[in-house]
Amino acid sequence: MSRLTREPIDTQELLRRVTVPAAGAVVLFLGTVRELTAGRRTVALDYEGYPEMAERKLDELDAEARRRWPLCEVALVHRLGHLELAEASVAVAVSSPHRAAAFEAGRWLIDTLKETVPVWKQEHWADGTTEWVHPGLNGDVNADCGLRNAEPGAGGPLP
Amino acid sequence: MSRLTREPIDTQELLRRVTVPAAGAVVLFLGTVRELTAGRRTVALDYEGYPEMAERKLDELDAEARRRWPLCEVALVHRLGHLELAEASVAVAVSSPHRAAAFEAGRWLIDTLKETVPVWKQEHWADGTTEWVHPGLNGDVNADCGLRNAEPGAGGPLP
Amino acid sequence: MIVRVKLFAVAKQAAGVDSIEIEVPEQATVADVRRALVAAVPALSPAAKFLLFAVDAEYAGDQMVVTPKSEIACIPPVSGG
Amino acid sequence: MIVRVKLFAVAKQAAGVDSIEIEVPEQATVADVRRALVAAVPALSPAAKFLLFAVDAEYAGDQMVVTPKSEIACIPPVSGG
Repeated sequence: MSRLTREPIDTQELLRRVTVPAAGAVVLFLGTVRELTAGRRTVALDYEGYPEMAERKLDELDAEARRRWPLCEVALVHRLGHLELAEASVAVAVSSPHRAAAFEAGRWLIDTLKETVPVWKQEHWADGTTEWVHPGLNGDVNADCGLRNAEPGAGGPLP
Repeated sequence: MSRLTREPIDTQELLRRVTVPAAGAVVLFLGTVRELTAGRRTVALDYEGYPEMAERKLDELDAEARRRWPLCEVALVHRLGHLELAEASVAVAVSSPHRAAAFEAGRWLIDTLKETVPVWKQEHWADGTTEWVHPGLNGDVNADCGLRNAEPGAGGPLP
Repeated sequence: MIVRVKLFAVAKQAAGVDSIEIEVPEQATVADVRRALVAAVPALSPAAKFLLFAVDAEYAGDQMVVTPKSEIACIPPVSGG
Repeated sequence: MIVRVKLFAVAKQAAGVDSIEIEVPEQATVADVRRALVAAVPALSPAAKFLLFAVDAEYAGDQMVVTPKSEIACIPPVSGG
């Protein structure tokens, strides 16, 4: 089961879904909105996605994890929209007869999700600025593009 | 926070407890009652503990995990008493700024808990027999002691 | 021919729109789409080499040929999770 | 002297009681307690080398000396989790 949602992630529903009699181990990972990143303070995040592709990618991750490990159930949810501090942006829930597979699959799923699923976060810093986060690209391109310190909703420089 | 309980484990309360603004990653592990073990079918488990010592050991695990990893919060709960299939016997919840520490600490906590905390499980097999599980000792000593296939509540052979 | 490219995150912000129509040669590849996009949105040029593209909701290599019916999306480095 | 030993799981099942009083020498060690327990509950003898002991709710080595006031517990291999 994988999906995108704009509502708070219902962790109880995910745990119910993966907790089955064939399983002896359940691992739930939540990515949550952290206040401090490299010393800067976040007040909120916005997540944007490319929904058709993101859901397809989540389905592919689910299938690949089941190929790699003896899993009972897998549930992947990514939230989009505006999130406050400590809210969960992503949930990975897996169950397996034994815990080694559940931990390994959970770790692989979140690592791979973060590399491949077309979802982006925008930091709302405490200083009032916002910034789209693009690993490998921030700190140079955003600045070069004049996009750092953009006001929320403002477009960057147009041609 | 660590404790023993005879009630169903409240996973929502544990998640609320560890989900804090300093964290970016939450890992929850649940050990659940699995139906099949080495081809034998379980219908239920009973857990017994040495409460004073078990709670002390859980507190020690919490403290040691915080020494080893940069954790925000740790919550450890072990349930005692009678558990049906798919119920959770143990919960390990940890939060950390980053996911590597959360996964590693969660794995270490459950692995070490299973080795050191004085709690024991009794299998209720589908064939009507019961058996205390003692790693390294089952399959030889239980049989030798005439304790395998004991009826529930019955004492073993007395001197 | 004209193709439409969906834009997200910094690319959407740079362009000020969530999709853009650009002119590319017949039999254009993803590489041609990248060049045309950056020509249309010069603010993206420092990011050009980091921009991936998806065709019909799947990552596509630079050599993939697109058509006016392709669903093309510009995928800057992802940051979900 | 008489010491009381808490019993759990297979040890409790073998003895039929959840704690047992056993006679050990003055200045007895955990090793002496193990011997006396197995003598009192012969069904436990195949398990003897697997039985750990706790004194005052902490794992105790074979050389630890116990007193009649010690809270002693027999800890068969644990299986929580």
